Amino acid sequence: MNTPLDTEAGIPVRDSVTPLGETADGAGTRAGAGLPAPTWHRARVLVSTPYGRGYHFLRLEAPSIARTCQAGQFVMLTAARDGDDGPVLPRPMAVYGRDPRAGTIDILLGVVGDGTRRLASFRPGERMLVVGPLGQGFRLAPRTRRVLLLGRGIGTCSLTTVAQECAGTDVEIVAVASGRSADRVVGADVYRAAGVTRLHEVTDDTGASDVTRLRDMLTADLDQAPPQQIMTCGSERLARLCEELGRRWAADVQVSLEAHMACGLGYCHGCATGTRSGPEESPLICADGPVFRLSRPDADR
Amino acid sequence: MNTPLDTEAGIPVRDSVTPLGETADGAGTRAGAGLPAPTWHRARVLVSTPYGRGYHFLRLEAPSIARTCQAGQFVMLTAARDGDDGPVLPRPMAVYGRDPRAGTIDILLGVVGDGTRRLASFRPGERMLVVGPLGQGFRLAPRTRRVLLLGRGIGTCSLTTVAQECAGTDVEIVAVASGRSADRVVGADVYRAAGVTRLHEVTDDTGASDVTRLRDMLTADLDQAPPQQIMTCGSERLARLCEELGRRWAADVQVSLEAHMACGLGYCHGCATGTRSGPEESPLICADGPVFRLSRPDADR
Amino acid sequence: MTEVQDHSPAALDDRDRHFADHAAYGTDLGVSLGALRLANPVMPASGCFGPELAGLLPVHELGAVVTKTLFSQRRSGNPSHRLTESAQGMLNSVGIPSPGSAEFIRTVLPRYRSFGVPVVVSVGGLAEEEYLRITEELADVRCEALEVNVSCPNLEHGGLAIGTDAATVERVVSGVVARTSLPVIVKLTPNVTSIGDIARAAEQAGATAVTVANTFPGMAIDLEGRSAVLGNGVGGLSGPAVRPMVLRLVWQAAAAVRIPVVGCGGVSTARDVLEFVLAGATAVQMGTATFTRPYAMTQVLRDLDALCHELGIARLADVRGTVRT
Amino acid sequence: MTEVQDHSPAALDDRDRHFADHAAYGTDLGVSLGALRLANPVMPASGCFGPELAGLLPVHELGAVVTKTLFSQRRSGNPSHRLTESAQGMLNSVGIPSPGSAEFIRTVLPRYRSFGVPVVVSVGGLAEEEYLRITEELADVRCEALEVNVSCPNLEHGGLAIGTDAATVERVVSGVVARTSLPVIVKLTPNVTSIGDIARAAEQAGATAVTVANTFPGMAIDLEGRSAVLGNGVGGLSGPAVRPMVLRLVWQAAAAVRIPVVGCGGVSTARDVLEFVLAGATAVQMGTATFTRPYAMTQVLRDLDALCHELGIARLADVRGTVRT
Ligand SMILES: Cc1cc2nc3c(=O)[nH]c(=O)nc-3n(C[C@H](O)[C@H](O)[C@H](O)COP(=O)(O)OP(=O)(O)OC[C@H]3O[C@@H](n4cnc5c(N)ncnc54)[C@H](O)[C@@H]3O)c2cc1C
Ligand SMILES: Cc1cc2nc3c(=O)[nH]c(=O)nc-3n(C[C@H](O)[C@H](O)[C@H](O)COP(=O)(O)OP(=O)(O)OC[C@H]3O[C@@H](n4cnc5c(N)ncnc54)[C@H](O)[C@@H]3O)c2cc1C
Ligand SMILES: Cc1cc2nc3c(=O)[nH]c(=O)nc-3n(C[C@H](O)[C@H](O)[C@H](O)COP(=O)(O)O)c2cc1C
Ligand SMILES: Cc1cc2nc3c(=O)[nH]c(=O)nc-3n(C[C@H](O)[C@H](O)[C@H](O)COP(=O)(O)O)c2cc1C
Ligand code: FES
Ligand code: FES
Repeated sequence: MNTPLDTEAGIPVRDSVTPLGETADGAGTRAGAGLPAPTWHRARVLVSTPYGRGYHFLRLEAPSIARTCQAGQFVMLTAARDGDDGPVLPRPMAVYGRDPRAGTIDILLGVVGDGTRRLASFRPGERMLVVGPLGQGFRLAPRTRRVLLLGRGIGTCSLTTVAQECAGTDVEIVAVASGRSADRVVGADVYRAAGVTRLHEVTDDTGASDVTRLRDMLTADLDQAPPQQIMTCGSERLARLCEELGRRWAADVQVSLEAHMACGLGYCHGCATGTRSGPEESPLICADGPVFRLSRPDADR
Repeated sequence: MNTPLDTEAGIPVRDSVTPLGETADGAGTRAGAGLPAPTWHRARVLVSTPYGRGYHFLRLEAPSIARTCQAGQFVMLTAARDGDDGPVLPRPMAVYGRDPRAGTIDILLGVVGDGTRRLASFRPGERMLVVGPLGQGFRLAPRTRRVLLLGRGIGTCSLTTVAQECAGTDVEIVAVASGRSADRVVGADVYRAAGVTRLHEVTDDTGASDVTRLRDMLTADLDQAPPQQIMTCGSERLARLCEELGRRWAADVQVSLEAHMACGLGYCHGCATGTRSGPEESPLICADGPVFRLSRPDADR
Repeated sequence: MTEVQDHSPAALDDRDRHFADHAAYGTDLGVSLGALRLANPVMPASGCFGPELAGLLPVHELGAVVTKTLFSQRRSGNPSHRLTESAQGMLNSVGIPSPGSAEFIRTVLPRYRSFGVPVVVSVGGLAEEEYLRITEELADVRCEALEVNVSCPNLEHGGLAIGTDAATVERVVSGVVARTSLPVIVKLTPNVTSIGDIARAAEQAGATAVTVANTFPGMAIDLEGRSAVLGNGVGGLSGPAVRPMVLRLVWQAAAAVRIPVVGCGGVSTARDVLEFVLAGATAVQMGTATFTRPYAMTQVLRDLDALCHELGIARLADVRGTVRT
Repeated sequence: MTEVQDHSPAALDDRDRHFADHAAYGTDLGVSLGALRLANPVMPASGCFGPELAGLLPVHELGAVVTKTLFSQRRSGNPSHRLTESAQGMLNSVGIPSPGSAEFIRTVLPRYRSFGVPVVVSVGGLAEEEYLRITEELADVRCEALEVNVSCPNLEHGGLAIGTDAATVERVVSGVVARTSLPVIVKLTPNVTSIGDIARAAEQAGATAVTVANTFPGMAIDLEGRSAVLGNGVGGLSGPAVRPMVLRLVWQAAAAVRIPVVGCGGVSTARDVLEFVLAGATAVQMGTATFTRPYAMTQVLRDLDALCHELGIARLADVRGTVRT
């Protein structure tokens, strides 16, 4: 399957996570009180344009979603036009940027299969069904003063709204945007507009995206004043690095996961992370996530 | 189903026809020697534009078909774009006009369902798969000096190439283009460009398309110098009128029929006209037609 | 961030407009499944609906709501991937995770009841005995009907669905009917040589209605990984792709039994609903269409009213089973 | 009208270019159905190919050609409409018109032979005895295999297809095998509870291979006319819509028997072919895809060569049945 997550041997990240809302007694607090109620728009497409290599940028008029969406939440985009055939399942997409005043949300999509190809074929003026905001976004702790955002490829799209949310506050953002090549690195524009403290764009071409080099760079950079929170998306290897850095700095680590989805709302049970031992269903990525706390089951934290 | 053919009680026209190529001994001469071999183009769309009420005009770059297509033959247009979902069956469409020098064919389509809607959505520059020329077209007898063309609605599209073929020859064309309303009458532009002798545009609005009035008009007009051949498409009622006029004038009557088609070539057996009594399959509209000789089984001719 | 407070009409969500909109032509869409009267024939398919949809469509307008299949015991469901897509269809191998009956009665059912429309509780089991147990556990529970999902694999008999054998269906359904005072709808599997035989077995056993049908077995392969896409290997196909097959099953089942048939499979438009009704269905369930568009069911209700008007149908029930073949 | 004689390269048809094009990576696509060696796994599905296609694709590149099902006697087929469409699929109720065996041998078969690739003659009947008769009538005829279409309605037994009953399949196939020296492929109907049982019956009876599968029963309704679209009421569903179901049937059949399985249903791309092969198919047949694009089969052959190269598959046969589940 097409997944922006790198895979590696060992326990997948999806089996090492716990829901953000999970309380000590294990009872989930899905659909927590603080979450905006999802709605839908047959949103007018305002901008639809290719972006970098194999990406596509969409700006949609979706006022209610633009107003309430929290960082790291996502939407479901229906690729079938009204009255026309098309994929029966909508596509989950992170909100890459939003403008609550203009009532718009931005989506950056990697064109990988039939659904994303169709989404990219929408022309300005057409209407696209968008349902959201959905899921548990990234949680910024009240005492956090510095956040490290570590995204790879299209995964960076889940992190950009964290920077938007922190713009103009006293929370400092250090962002790493990784990608295979310069035209595969996304997010720089949003990060810059949000005034992040430091932005590292690293690519495989130059070797700068290598985990060891990244670790060296980040520890050199941040050991003096480490972040209280680390947020990541788009790569198993990066997620493991974040876990390690989290232990090093005693920082909270949150990761945004992906799964094939049908409803995005928690009722179809299509997106469970994995099989927990025992009769209890494992967390649902759409409703208990997509953002989870990352902690190895074998780790002591 | 959407069919441009009016229906009326009584034996359907499709059960009253015989293949043009059928010889005295009953052995069909399908794929007669004179027919051009079908080919296909992934044809560039040159023009794609709405036309009248609910019609759409396409000009396709299909040099071989433009060169060899005979009057009344048709093509199959695939509405699915390459690599995209779409209807699995292509749509049979008459060649409305052709320009052998420019290598183009024109199609006029009535937008009635999913397939024709998709065909109409092709933009100039896109490529559309077109297979043709197909079927047995209208046969102009060597001694014919005058032809009456009687078309209704989109059915007129099958007749226009007869006029094109006769342009610059000594064959005189009298054409009737009938339709519900003025914006539902097609063909006038091609007929005029082909220099037809007389063109009657008749509509239901004004009552001029009524069969009785048409009969009166045509007999008044042509009884003095009747046509040797009558060709019709698009209406059961008009076909019956043609049959009557054919008897009156001892003229040969040819009718173009429609059927749901899959192959358009005669191998899928999907388009048989009806069930003949006996074990013999009834004629195939794509290969034995779409143009047939019209003769009531109970008539003596 | 500043909250934008804009109450001008333009700021109304499409969702708000959909809630405000109403059927306009007064077509009588009411139908009956035995003693159970429904205001209209549209309800969700089991597993394709949840209280989570409350804000996205006016659920109270539906003919009924149907729960995900409930097992007596808590179950975790299948490994991922549980979903994938195909041409105009989807495959699922969710595998019926279940909170178990106690938790269901305590926390889930009340949320379904809150919509104010009839609640159909779908029940399942992995052995004949489990169907009887769950029925007993639901004996004192307030709901309007049970839907017996006989497509679950029969673990006592090699995993073929219980619903593939007429005698087993008759035994299970008789047992359920004997243990409840509620109308019992039996949801059949399409994966059988003759749907009529199984429908008759359900009727014989006292079923109030049959739902035709559950998903069709299917498979998807990930070429790059050279493995099945679904964690479970195979899954159930649903969506528009299956509609012509389901339409024919509905037609066959309606010809085989006198009890009402609930059509289920690929319905996504009002035209689809009417086609199912002409083929003999009394009501329909919609599943996959809700994923494509969460408001699909209530949109279909409005469109159905208009379509019936256009075709001169004043009472939907009048045209049931009237298709000429 | 003046003939335009333009022989510049630009005047080449896309068709001409397709004929001139060739597979470039040298993947070994050869497969065997018993003793029958095919240069590659792609052949048409019965009823979806004819010599009329000669000019539209390089037929001589195909693994084999398959005729429309032949009956002993001349038959006229079903009333119109015989075709309609559905979501990513089509329904046909052509009903197997047939020229009868004498006319077939005289005028049709020679046209198939002219392509220079193995010819598979599909045979059918409306009673067990008719299968035996047609086999005898073809005894001296030059072709490379018979495909026994057991999806025909058994008029002796209420019209259910012969292929729905394992015992009947075993009898019919044994009879055919006893009367011919040719490889016998048995084309199964998917409309059964367990395809494995029927495949085993065919194997038991001496079949060389099984084709999985024929069309799925379906129906379409014309709302305005309140009637079935197809003259025959019901028809067979084919095309991409059925692919996930057929993939699973191929996988099941391949697990049930040792003889080769020929996959048939919804194949339209090289990826589809490779998925079928991973699931256990030795070869594939393509039907509906040829209607969508007449050159689909040879396009798939070129794409398959390239796809195998891309995925590091040097010999197609090496990956057969290797899907992990
Ligand atoms: C919470 C969340 C946020 C996401 N944000 C973004 C984003 O901002 N930009 C972006 O480009 N992509 C994002 N994705 C991934 C995106 O949903 C998939 O790339 C997309 O669904 C692929 O669709 P397709 O039809 O092009 O691919 P296909 O492979 O043809 O899809 C087949 C089926 O598999 C599903 N599928 C395939 N890959 C994925 C995947 N990685 N995740 C989920 N479902 C998948 C599809 O939805 C579809 O149902 C996100 C996924 C999730 C779960
Ligand atoms: C020889 C021939 C020439 C034709 N020439 C023209 C023309 O020049 N312009 C034009 O607008 N139309 C023409 N038609 C009719 C045209 O093919 C149909 O209107 C078209 O196929 C409808 O497709 P749809 O998807 O929009 O409709 P839908 O009703 O959605 O189609 C569903 C299925 O039924 C078939 N179908 C429905 N109506 C017809 C029909 N009347 N004839 C054949 N198949 C049908 C479709 O091909 C499709 O397979 C011609 C038909 C034939 C047989
Ligand atoms: C994700 C998903 C979960 C399902 N869960 C159940 C279930 O728990 N019980 C059941 O009887 N059917 C279940 N089904 C089958 C549906 O109820 C329905 O029969 C099928 O999807 C066909 O209808 P559709 O084409 O409208 O989706 C499920 C289907 C899907 C797609
Ligand atoms: C128009 C048409 C005619 C068919 N005729 C036959 C036939 O004569 N014999 C047969 O065994 N199968 C016949 N079939 C079934 C096909 O051979 C094939 O099994 C089916 O179409 C599925 O493959 P596809 O999805 O690639 O089309 C026919 C199918 C179609 C669409
Ligand atoms: S996508 Fe439906 S429960 Fe998560
Ligand atoms: S359309 Fe295939 S035989 Fe006429």
